[in-house]
Amino acid sequence: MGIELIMIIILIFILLGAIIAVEIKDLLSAVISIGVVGFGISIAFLFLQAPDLAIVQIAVETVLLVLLIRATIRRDVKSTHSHINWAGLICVVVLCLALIGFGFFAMQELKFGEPAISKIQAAPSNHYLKEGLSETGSANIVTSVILDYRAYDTLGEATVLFTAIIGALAILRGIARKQKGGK
Amino acid sequence: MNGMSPIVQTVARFVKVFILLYGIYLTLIGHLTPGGGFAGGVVIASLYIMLTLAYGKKFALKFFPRRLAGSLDSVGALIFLVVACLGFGFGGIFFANFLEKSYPGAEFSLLSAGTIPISNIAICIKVASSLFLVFIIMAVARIIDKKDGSKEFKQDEEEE
Amino acid sequence: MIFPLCFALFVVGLYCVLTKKNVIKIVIGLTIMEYSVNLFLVLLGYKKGASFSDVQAPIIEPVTNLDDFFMKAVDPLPQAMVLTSIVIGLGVTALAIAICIRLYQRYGTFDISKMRRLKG
Amino acid sequence: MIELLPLFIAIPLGGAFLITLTAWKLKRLADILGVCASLPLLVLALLCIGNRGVYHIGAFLAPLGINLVLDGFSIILLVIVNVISFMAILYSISYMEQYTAKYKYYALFLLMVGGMNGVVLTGDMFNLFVFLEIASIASYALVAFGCEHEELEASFKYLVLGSIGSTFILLGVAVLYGLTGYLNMASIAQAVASMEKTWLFSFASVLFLVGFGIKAALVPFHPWLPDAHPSAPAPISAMLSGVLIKALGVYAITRVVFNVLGATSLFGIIIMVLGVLSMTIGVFLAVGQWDFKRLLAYHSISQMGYVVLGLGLGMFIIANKGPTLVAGMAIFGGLFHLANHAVFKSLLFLCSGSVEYQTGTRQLKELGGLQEKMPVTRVSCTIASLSIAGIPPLNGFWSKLIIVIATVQAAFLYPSMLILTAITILVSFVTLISFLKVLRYVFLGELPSLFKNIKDSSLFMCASLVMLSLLCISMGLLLIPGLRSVVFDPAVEVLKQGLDYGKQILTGL
Repeated sequence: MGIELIMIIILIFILLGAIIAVEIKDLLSAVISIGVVGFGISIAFLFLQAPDLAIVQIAVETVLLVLLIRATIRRDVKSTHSHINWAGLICVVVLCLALIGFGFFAMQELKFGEPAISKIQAAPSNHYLKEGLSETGSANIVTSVILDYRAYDTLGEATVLFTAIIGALAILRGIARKQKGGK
Repeated sequence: MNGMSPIVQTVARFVKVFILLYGIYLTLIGHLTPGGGFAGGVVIASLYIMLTLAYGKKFALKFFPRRLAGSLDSVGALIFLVVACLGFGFGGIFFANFLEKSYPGAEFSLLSAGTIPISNIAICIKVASSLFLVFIIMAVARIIDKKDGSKEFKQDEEEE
Repeated sequence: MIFPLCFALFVVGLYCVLTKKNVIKIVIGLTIMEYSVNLFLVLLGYKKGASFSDVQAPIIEPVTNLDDFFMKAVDPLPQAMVLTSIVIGLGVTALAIAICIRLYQRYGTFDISKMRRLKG
Repeated sequence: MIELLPLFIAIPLGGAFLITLTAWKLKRLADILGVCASLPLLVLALLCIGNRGVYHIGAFLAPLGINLVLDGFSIILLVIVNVISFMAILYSISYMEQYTAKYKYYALFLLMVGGMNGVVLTGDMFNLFVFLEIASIASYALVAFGCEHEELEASFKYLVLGSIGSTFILLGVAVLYGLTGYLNMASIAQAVASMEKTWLFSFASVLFLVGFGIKAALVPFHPWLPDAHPSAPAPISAMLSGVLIKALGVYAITRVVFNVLGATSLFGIIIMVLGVLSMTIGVFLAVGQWDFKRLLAYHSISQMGYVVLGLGLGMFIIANKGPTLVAGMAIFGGLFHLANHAVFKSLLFLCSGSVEYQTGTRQLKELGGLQEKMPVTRVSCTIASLSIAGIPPLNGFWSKLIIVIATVQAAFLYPSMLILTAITILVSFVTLISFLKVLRYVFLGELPSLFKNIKDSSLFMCASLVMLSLLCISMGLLLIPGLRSVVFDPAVEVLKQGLDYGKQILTGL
């Protein structure tokens, strides 16, 4: 009983934070409520026995908040109430409701407590748990999965961060075009 | 961006050593306890961001200049790729964990997991320098409101 | 009951991205969608024991004996996936914020309806 | 040959890291590193035609670690990706002189090529998502490389839609993992074959269709493409519409639907409808365009409709246990058109780039009479326009013909297919009209005064234009020996196998 109730409380707390972040007029308070959502999720990770993720989530969340506030602080313009095109809004709301309905109906099948690996013995995670220590020598099975069993993923992930940084540098450079001056 | 009040600066100077140690601890102990390259790198990146906020841009750039951050970023990624290709050389397979792993009695010692600590360190360097680079680029880029209302975008030292 | 709630968070993010006019709000919507998928992944891997002590993080201390560790430990694979996807989310958001700053510099506003230079 | 598979990812990533480390001081080093990273890739891709194999990374067997799979279908994409990227790098040596920070452009370009190679080769669902994310982030940054008003806004719209697509794909991978407990495509295929199809399974397939549909710019999700492609620098828009929407979009849809989720007739119908919609709406939007690159962008949507129609038809017939010959013909038509479209669309974008490089404008109304001034661009542009419109000797005609024949043959079984043939012929006719308009306005007519002194573009740009047009001609007349038997037939076999692709991979190809 315990863990399910706690998770539902945390999820409702996060959902409220997200709805506030979406609907509030002032930009800075929207950014702050995103912080609320992020830290709520890192607490959820702790309850779900994922300490690795909780540390990374808190640290990444602070860096993200600093970046977001940096982008909005000097330009703290209230999101002006421009005209809402009702047609677009209605079809988006209908699309979201359809998605929610389909998702809720389809997700009944996933039981919270029984992961797929407990039903299927040949799943790779069972192997990781059994022979992780002996094969990779690392006691933290998550690190052994990241850096040894699926190290190729982490190479891809390091490249993603590298691409994002080089892309951000390329966009934020001072003068973009030389003499031609473009169109 | 010229730094905050002296109270913040003294606290930052005091706390700075502990955060750096904690980041390095997280990286090196990554394969024994929760932590690892990502967490350590992001903690060290947030240390530099804190120093930049506390002491202002000029001090932080002298402490960790932009050029060094850029090259450290690619050096970290290159080390990770070289470790992978070394596996190609020694173990014959691309990402083979070729170093000696669990020699007897090394169950939970620091160097017990072959290439995992090395990759952890490479990822820590990479994540720390790239996040600091992004913050410095965004903090440095001041937008100067020109008379005619259009905003001119000025980077400080252009490396063109 | 928990998975649909997590999916509802995803749809809140999608709604925010599709309807909001402010550029920063769109970036916030993207972050909410990233967070909800990460949470969904970790929820998939949880193994419910009788009480709190019956469930354990996938980390072997010198004291734990191996066979009941296998019964109690949570699934490590989704955690590895989420670690990667958190940093991917950070990368995409950093790039999006860089573009927003440059857009603000070029157009002078964060409102996407005023940025209608593109035709068609 | 199989041991060299990881080089397809190691070389571009290593090249990109080296370029950012060393090339900011001396300008020429970036060009040299760029070319000498993409040349071996081209040679490697041509080398691995005709053989197949599985490479287990880190010496862990199939479900444990990640494996790279080289079979007929991924060979075609590998060859296309590396040929077009070599041509684009050659082209951009002189085209990118008008931008600053050229070494960042080369680093991002090589990362995009590495990402696409990773997507095409991988045999693991989550790895497909990670490398898809690398290629997409590199292309978001490259679209906004010029930092002009339109480019920034187009790149922001592309980023928003692209990351919605990626999040849908990640949610699909998560749901599949929740259902089967595996991440490896082959093991998922086996688990799915023995699992009864619940609502959650169709929910996952809807997520995949939406996610990859956004990446492939099929009609309901296409708004980002007509803005992103014209505002990108010319070699990047050539790569984007020539290769990126194919490797990330169409390859991923076919691989996931054919080999992982199992082709059902409902999938076939949905994909065929998407193809027909993209064809018609793309071409009718394209007719009214006066901006050279925007017209080409709308045409890529309609040509992608052809490819998706061919593959959807093949899937529909396989799912209904129809004659496998007709299904093979439809899939072959789709794949052949995919290859042809990559060649002539990137050639068209490179021609528009060289026209814009010389005259500085893309509006068809302001151009005219460039035929004497720019002979190389004129010849290659005419070749490409005729082949996209489907004029007999050139390659566009053959692949459209095969698709039309496949629809006619399918019409014997399901009479409703005749509408498809009619639509295909009508759309290729409208394409012909709009490309004659392009040729008329850009090259014929009188020369406006201010273009008096322009000369043809520099050596590197002309070299890549000539090479691509030669490729266009040779693929058309099937001069390349064994083009069909060596390259395309194994690909058709792979797709026809469907779900027992997984058994083959696990038992070692």
